[in-house]
Parts: sequence; C-alpha cells; structure tokens
Amino acid sequence: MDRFLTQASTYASEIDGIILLVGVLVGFWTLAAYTVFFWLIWKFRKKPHGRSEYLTGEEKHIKRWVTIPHLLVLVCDIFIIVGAVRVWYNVKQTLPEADSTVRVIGQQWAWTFQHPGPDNELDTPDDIFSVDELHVEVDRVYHYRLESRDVLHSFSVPVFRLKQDAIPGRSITGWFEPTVTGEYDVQCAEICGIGHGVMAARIFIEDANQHQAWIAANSVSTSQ
Amino acid sequence: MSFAKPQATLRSVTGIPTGRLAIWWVLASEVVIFGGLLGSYLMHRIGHPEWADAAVHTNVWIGAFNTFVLLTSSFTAVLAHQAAETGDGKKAAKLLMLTIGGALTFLIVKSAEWTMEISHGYTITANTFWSFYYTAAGLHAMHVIAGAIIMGFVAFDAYRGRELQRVELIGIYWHFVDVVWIFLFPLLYIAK
Amino acid sequence: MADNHEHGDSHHVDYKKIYFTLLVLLIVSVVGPFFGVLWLTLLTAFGIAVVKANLVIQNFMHLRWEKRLMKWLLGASLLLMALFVAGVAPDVMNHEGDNWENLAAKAATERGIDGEVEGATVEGEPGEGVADAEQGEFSAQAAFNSVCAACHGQSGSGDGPAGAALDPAPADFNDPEFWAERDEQRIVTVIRDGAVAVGGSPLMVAWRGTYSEEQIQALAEYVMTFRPAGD
Amino acid sequence: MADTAVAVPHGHHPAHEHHGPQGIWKYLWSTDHKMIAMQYMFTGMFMAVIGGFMAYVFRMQLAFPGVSVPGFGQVSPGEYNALITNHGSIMIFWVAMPVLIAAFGNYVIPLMIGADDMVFPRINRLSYQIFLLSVLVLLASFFVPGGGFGGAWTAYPPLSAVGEYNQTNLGSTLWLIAVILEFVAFLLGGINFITTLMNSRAPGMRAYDIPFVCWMIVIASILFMLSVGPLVAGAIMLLFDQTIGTGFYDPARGGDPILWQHLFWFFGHPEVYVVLLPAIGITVDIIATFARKKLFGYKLMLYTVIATGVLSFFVWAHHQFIAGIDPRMAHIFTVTTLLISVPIAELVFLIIATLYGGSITLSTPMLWALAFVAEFIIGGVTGIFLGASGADIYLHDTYFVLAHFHYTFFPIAIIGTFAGFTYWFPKMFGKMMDDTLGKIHFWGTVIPFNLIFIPLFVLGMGGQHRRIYNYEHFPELAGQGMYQLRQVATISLLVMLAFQLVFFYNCIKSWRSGPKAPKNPWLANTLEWTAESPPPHGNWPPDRMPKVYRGPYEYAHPDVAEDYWPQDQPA
Repeated sequence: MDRFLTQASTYASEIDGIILLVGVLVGFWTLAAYTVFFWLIWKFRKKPHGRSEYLTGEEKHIKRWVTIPHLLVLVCDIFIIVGAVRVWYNVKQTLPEADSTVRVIGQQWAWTFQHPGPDNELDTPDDIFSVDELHVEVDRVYHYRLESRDVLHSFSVPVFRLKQDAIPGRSITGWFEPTVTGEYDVQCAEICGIGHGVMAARIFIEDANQHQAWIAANSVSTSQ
Repeated sequence: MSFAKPQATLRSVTGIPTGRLAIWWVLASEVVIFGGLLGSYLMHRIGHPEWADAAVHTNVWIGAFNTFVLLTSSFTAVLAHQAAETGDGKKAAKLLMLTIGGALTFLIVKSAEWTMEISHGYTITANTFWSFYYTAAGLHAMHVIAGAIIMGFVAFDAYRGRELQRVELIGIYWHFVDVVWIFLFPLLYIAK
Repeated sequence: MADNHEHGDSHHVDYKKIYFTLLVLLIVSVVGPFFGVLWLTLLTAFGIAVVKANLVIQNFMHLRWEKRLMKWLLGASLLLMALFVAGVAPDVMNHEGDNWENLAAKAATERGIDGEVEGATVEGEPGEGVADAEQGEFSAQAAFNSVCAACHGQSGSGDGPAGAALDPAPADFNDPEFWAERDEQRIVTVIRDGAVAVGGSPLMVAWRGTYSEEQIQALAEYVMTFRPAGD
Repeated sequence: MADTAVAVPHGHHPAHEHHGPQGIWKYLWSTDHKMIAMQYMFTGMFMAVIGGFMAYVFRMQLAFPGVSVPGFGQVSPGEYNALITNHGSIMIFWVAMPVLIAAFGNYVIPLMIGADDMVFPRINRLSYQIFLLSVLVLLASFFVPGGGFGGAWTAYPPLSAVGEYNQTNLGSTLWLIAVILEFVAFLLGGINFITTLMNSRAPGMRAYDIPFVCWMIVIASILFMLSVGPLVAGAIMLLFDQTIGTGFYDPARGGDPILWQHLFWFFGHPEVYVVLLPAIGITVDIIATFARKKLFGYKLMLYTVIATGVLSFFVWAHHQFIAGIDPRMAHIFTVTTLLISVPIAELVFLIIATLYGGSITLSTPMLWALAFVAEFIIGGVTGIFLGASGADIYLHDTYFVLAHFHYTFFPIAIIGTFAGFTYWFPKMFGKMMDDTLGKIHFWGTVIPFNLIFIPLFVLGMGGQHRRIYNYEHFPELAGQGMYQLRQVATISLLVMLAFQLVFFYNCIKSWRSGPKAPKNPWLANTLEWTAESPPPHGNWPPDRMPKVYRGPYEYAHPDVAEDYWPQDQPA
C-alpha cells in the first residue's frame, strides 16, 4: 500500500495493516483453491473408456477433505474480524483529545473548511473560512465536524486512509492526526450530482511555523 | 374464457391447493411491503414526539367507524367462503357483494375524511407525519380498491357456480387487508 | 396427508361469536385513551390490535388449520421486519449516537409541529443548512462568502477555488459585460431556480430548497453590489 | 371448473394454428412457459447490448478524457452520470434478473420437474408484460428533457429526491417507476416459480430429487420476495418526494436520508444472492453432467445455500459502514458479513470436490461453468476486504469495490448466462451449437474480462474513487501510470465486446444450419432431456407425463452399465 500512496496519518498504517492481513489470508486460500481446482480438472480429464467414480459426498472419511479446510477458513475469519473491529474502533469510534477542531462542509460541488483561527476555538468570529483548501498542522490531533448543505458527500483523504460520508442535517465527528507534511488530495467519494468530478480539494499539512504564518496571513484578510 | 388449465395447476404435492399456496406467498410479500412502511413510520414516530401534536387532528371516530366497516366486511367474506364450501355459489356471490359494499362504504368514508383534513390544511406535504399518514392509508386504500374489483369478478363467476375455490382465496386476501387496517388504526389514530 | 384437515364444511368455528368479540375489542380500544393513562392507551391500542389481528388470522383466514409451513412463512416475514427495525433504529430513531448527532431532527423536535403547520408558508424552513442554522441571523454577505464564494469568489469575480474547475466558468459579477443584459429580477430567478431556468449552465444549481424567498432577495441584492458603477 | 381443466393442456400453442391470436400476437400473448422464457431471454439480451454500449462509452471517456466517442460523441458530466447509473441498473435489474431468474426459471423449472407448464400461465404472461412495460419506461427516461437519471443505481436521496440537485427531474421519476414496475413483475413471476416447484412436481419427485438449479431459482425468488418489500414501500416514498414534494428523506422536515440507504440495502444485499444462486445452480448442474459425477454432498450444498440466504438478511449495512451509520453497528455487521463467507466457502469447496474422480469433458458449457467458479472465487474473496470494517474505511467507493462486484456480477450475469444458454441451446432450438466458435467466444470473453478488472483493482488500491467522469482535478489520480491502467481496461473491454459478435454469429448460424439435436445430447439425467428438442407446448404428451424414480445426479452408478441413469427410468 505504501508504494501506491503515502501514509500520512497515525492510523494509515493500521488500515494498511488490516488490508495486508486480509490479503495474505485470502491470497493463501485463493491459491490453494486454484491449485486444487486446476489439478482436479487436469487429473480427471476424460480418458478413453474411463468411467467416473460414484461418490455421494456423504461418507465421513471423504467429507473430511472438505470440512477440515472449512474449519480453517473459519479460524481465518476470526483473525480478520478481530483485526477489522480493532482498527474500526480506533478510527471511527474513539476520539482522542483534540488539539484543534475544524468544520468540514460539503456543498454541490465544493468543500468549505472552517478553521478555528488564532484562538484555536471553533465558532468564534476569528474563524478562517476557506474553500477547497484545508490547512492543518502536522503531529496535532484534529477533530473534524462533517456537515453537508445539500446532498450526500463523502470526505475522503486517501493519504490518511480516511473516508466519511457527509449527510445533510447531521453533524458527524471524527479525528485524524497528520504525520507528514505536504500537499495532498481531498476527494468527494459519494456521487453528488453532475459536478461530482470537480469536487476536489487539497489538504495542506504544514509544520508549526508555516501554519502560524498561514493563520496570520488569513486572519487579516478575512476580518475585513 | 376458453382457457384450459395446465395439469401443473391441478397438482398439489404439498397438500395445499395451488391457489391457496400462492395467496399465502402473496401475503408474505405484502407483509414485508407494509412492514417496511410501518416500520419506517414507527421509527420516525418514536423519534419525533412532537408528531403527537399532528396526530391530534386525526378523527378517532371516523377511524373506528371504518374499522367497524372492515371487520363487518371480513365477517361477510368468511360467510361467503362458508357458503362456497357447501357449493352454494349464489349465496356466496351475494355475501361477496355485501363485502364489496363494505369496501365502498370504507372508501366513501375515507374520501370524506381526507377531504375534510385537506381543507383544514393537513395535506400530504404539511409535514412528515401527514406524509406517512396519507401514504400508509393510501397504500391500504389501493389494496381495498384492488380487492373490491377482483371480488367483483369472483362474485360474477361464483354466481354461475364457477371457480368457487376463488371465494376462499379472495377472502384470505380480504382478511389480510382488514388486519393491516387493524394495525393502521392504532398507529395513525389512537396513539397521540 | 392424514393430518390435513382438508376444507370440509367443518371448521367448527362460530364466526358470529368471533365477529362480536372483535367488535367488543374495537370498542375497548377506542375507549382506552379516554383514561389518559399512557401505558393503558398503548395496551388498549396495540395490545388489542394484536389480539384482533390474531383472531382474524387464525379464524377467518383459517391459519389455525393451515399447514405448518405457512405459519413459518408468515412468522419469518414478520421476524424479518423486526430485524429490519432493529438494524435501522439506531440510525433513524435515535437522534444522536457515537460521534454523530442529527441536528436537523433535533431542531424539528424542538420546533414542534404547530410551528411548522401554522407557519404553513413551508417554503422558509426546509433544507436550511445546518451550518447556517447554527449561526443564527441570516446575513447575505456571510452566506455569499461561505456558499457562493466557493465558485464565484469572495470578490464576486468568478475566481473561487472550486470555480476554476468548472466549464463553463462561473459568472464574473465585476464584469460590466455581464451586467449588460441582466437585472436584479434575473439574478433572483437564477439563484432561486438555477441557471438552467434561463438557459444557462446546469452547474449553477437552484437554491430555493436552501434559502427562503427573502433570503434569496437579500442574496441578489448583495450580488448587485458587485456591479461596477458607471453605467 | 374441474371438467374444463382435465381437458387438453394444449391451450393455444403457436403450433396449434386453429384458434387463438395470429401473427406476432401469438408470440406476445402466448402463455407457454418456454415462449415466455424466450421473451425474457431476448429482452434481457437486448438490454445487455444497451448496457454494454453504455460501458463502452464511459470507459472510452475514462481512458481518453474528452475524446469524441465513436457512436456517441462528447460525453458531458451529466451524460456520464446517466450512463453509469443506467449501466448499473440495466445490468442488474434488466439483464441479470430477467435472464437468470425469469428466463432460465421459466424454461427449466417446469421441464425439470416434469410439469407441462407453470401453475399460473396467465400470471406468468402478465409478469412478462409488466416487465416489458418497465423496459419501455426505462428506455423512455433516456430521451426526456434533462436526460436519464444520474444519481447512481443506489439512488441515494437527497440527490435522487430533489430535482434541483440531480437536474434530471423527469428522468429520475421515470427511472424509479421503471424499477417499481420491474419489482412487481418479478414478484408475480417469483410467486409462480415458488408455487410451481412446491406443488407441481412430477409424481415420485421428492425434495432431494429436485435438480439443483430449480432449488436455486426458487430460493432466489423467496429471497427476492422477502427482501424487496421494504424497498417497494421506500420507492413509493421516494416517488412522492420527487413528485409531490413530501419530505420522507428531507432531514429538515423530519425525514432521514439514511432511511433510504437502509431500505435499499436491506433489499440490495439479498439481491446479490438473488442473481447469484441461479448462476450457481446452472454451474452445478453443468459440472455434474460433464464431469459425469454425482454432486459431492447434495444436501450439504443445499443447506449451505439456505444458510447463505438466511445470513444475507443480516449483513446489509456493510454497504453503509462509512455512510454515517452509528459506528457501533458496524461491528455487528462486520461479524455477520464475515460469517457469510463460511457457507459460501463450503459451497465452493463442495463444487470443487465434485470434480474429484470425475471424467471431465471440456465442452463449451463446461468451460463456462468452470470459468464461473474460477472467477467467482476472486469476486468472493475480494469481498472479504470490504466486509472487514477497518479495511473498508479506505476501500469504500473506490475502484476496488467496483472491480470486486464486477468479479461477482460478471460471472453471474454473463458467464452464468452463457453457460446455461449453451447448455440448453439444443433443447431450446433443437439444433446443436458450433463448439469451435463457442470456444473462441469463451476465451475471447474470459481473458479480456480479467484484463479489464485486474487493473481496476490496482487503481482502487491507489485511491481512485468511483463515478468521476474525468480525473484531471485530482492530481494524485491524474498520473501517467493511472491513465495507462485505465487504457488497458478500456482496450480489453473493446476486445471483449468485439468477441460477442462471434456469439451472435454462432447463434444465428447454429440455429439456421446446425445439426439437429437429439433428445439428450449431453446424456444427462434430468427430466428436460426426456422431452423432444424443442419441446412442444405441454412438454410431454398429456397421457405420458414423466414419473421420477431417483435423484438427478446418478452418474456412473455401480448398478447400471450406462454411466448415466435418467430420473424417469424405472429401476
């Protein structure tokens, strides 16, 4: 996964980990099934004067060949469930203490980001609004409040491995903690009308100095 | 109707006559249709206690009267079935006509009730309680209308002594329509 | 099929008796609410509905004599509905849960039904954006800056960040050409019904679901302020 | 009634020209289950051609953005949305459902259980006519002002509910009406299948003597019937939201958009199994015939399918993990979703085990059937990534999802259909199909298919999300490598579509000049092979309806010299 896309949040590696876990287990079973499958097709191809065996599959000693792999599949399932539930719990259900909170608002076809501004508190007059540009500081825990003005949108930041639908009428809270600086894509991952394809935003992950500079620069211009 | 039935229709491996077996499956599919609608309504209703203020404007007495009408029509439908079992097609047809009369009474009362409510401004778009109210009762009324029409055909045949087994089938459907109303009545009228 | 009570004339049901029982139950269920006790109302309303339905199903529909298979079938379809409600209720019935809250539903509950029906000029309320609702008083400038500016830019010159991607590009309100054949009425129409209403780009969507007539008027007036002076 | 009914089961078959409607009407108004099956089959194939054309147009746009697609022209974003929406709806509702359930169900159920027709032939005909109406309404929706509906086949409100949001006011209403009509048609059809199988089996045919494919189609019908109800109610609500302005899904008026998602997926997940099961049934029957093997554990297979069907009602919200449902619910649905892999894995193991000890002939139908198993394994296992809630956070709504469900739906709707069609072609048309052309078509379909969707798995892993008409606005997705992968997929699609011409040529050629098919060309056991090819109206002479003495898969039974033992042969 890392080769496709940077891991830029604390939980990106966890999510990649569970994908890898599933991949390994599932890959093993797929290969095993294919090997047996093609071997059987080759081994029992029609031969002149050949006649197939009469097996009902009800005999215990033959059925073992199916039930034992089957139980092993069940064991693998349990591993996957435990892994998936743990990751899900960390990413979606818990909320670590926030250093800062941003509001993310989707509308047809743009993202509006409400940054807390210099006082680091949301819903105060010095909040910084920006469109299609989210500025965050690296190594700080952010909470996001996700809202939508019209239809469903989905706030997706691939480098964070984060995705959450925005629903009109609801406010959904989640968290992320960026780990590397840089500029990355924010996508809308839920079809939202004909402009769905242009609903792109960028996330700017900055170090503390850059971020303070950005706040300072924008506080002036928006206070009007 | 020069339609010859295939042998398949006459077989009965389960021991339940084919028509009756099918009607039960129809009802199972109806249960989930109404179940989905009423389940959605129920969840909204519990989540929105303020809807009680809208439900106040429904008229319990009209609802109760309509319940009475449907119960009575169910009663005549089951009597028609009894008559059909003894082979008395004419009596069955008459009782079915009574049932249709019940259906018409129900619909007339219903439309009077709706006219009154709409004239007071409680239209289907007034708020979501009324949307559910008209959708649920309207879907039920569609079933009443469909049932009454089919019953007309069944009565026509039964009067001539044909297809008497259909009297039971339409009866089972009709009782189901009745049962749906038995639940709609407290859901929409009584609970305030 | 020896156990099959095939339909003779003999279910030995006294239909009349059941009919009168049903009527009595109906009266009880209507009378129940008059005591004004909640649990009693619920009991007489829904408890009796279940009893009535059971009577009808068992006796009139003859489920009592039907094969077990059909009972399973009806039971299963009812259970499925219970499953459905159980799976959906946490999201739809509740108005908040882990890390989410349904602000719109809470607002609706707060507002109450009367406010909604009497203010029957329903236009105003529906769809009011959560974000706006929280900020209280409507300000055309604030709305423009937070909503319209995404494409049209805060200065109104069509250079908003989201606008860069659009084709055709968003209108530039600072351009005198733009105003050559447009008046306030037309701006109102476009905001309300979308640009498609006047044959323009579908990318400018209609906002009548979000803003009231007055709010749209105010927005249009704000847009008019971008109009370059001197014509 | 009894006296009319005992009489001639030959009602008015086209062959009996004396009375009944003439000309084209005799086809349109036929109540013969085989004729209705053919109507469903060809309507479904016609829709598949339209759906395939749509895929061609938007794949061209994705690989070569802004190109003027030959046969269509420039694709606008609105048109792109309409294309993907209707491609999805058509392939599921108007191709997979009519062909796999209605066409094969109508054709094989009465023949395989030894009945002369469905129990309600006229309701059967009505079901097709309602279906045809739904097709016409859907096709009409492309040509109304504003164009076809563009809110994805899941039609999530508020986008689908409000004209101002989707800008296809009329198109979305017509689309919804078409879907409702289609549901009604299949409810009628499904009740017919269920009742027929339960009540009209040939004398002597016990529950475990029923050929597997009949079981599968009937279980699929039951799943459909029990799951679609809430969505019918939900669709009526959505229709009112669209047309008369109610607020069922409008949060500001006390409604809830999430409700639709639940209603939709409560149906939508079982729906996957609704189309999957008939395809599995066809595959299993073909494998048994061409491996000359009794099924490995018939009863166990049946139980695994029933377990899958029951479990499929408990998993729906795994489509909504990140759609705003309460995060606690996701745990429950992850567990149920992964549990469903248990019976499915068992079923696949049993199918593979059936090959053991066989004598396998790789004829065209057998190749399709084996390909179904091979491709479906990939489709199945990739589902585990998405069912695991933690992994789904990233993979949801990416091309990984898309590739996953195409790896399930393509084997189901296309490979399964070709398997069944080539297997029963001799019975349907009385002519043998050309095996060489069949094999060319097979390899020309299956290889490009994999080349289409394997690149899409990779793209999905790379974060490419769905339903975007042009990726130029997403710098991370607009790289050179990404475009190359998209082009590989598109070119493979073109190759695959081209090879379908071989199939149509083969059909016409075999139908006109193929060698005449014997009654039982594959030496199979089931009852349909005891009727004439093609069977007349009524299937068998009314006084010589078949009786059943044994199960359907008694191949190479030690008690008989032949390596097959037809169900209707007395011991």
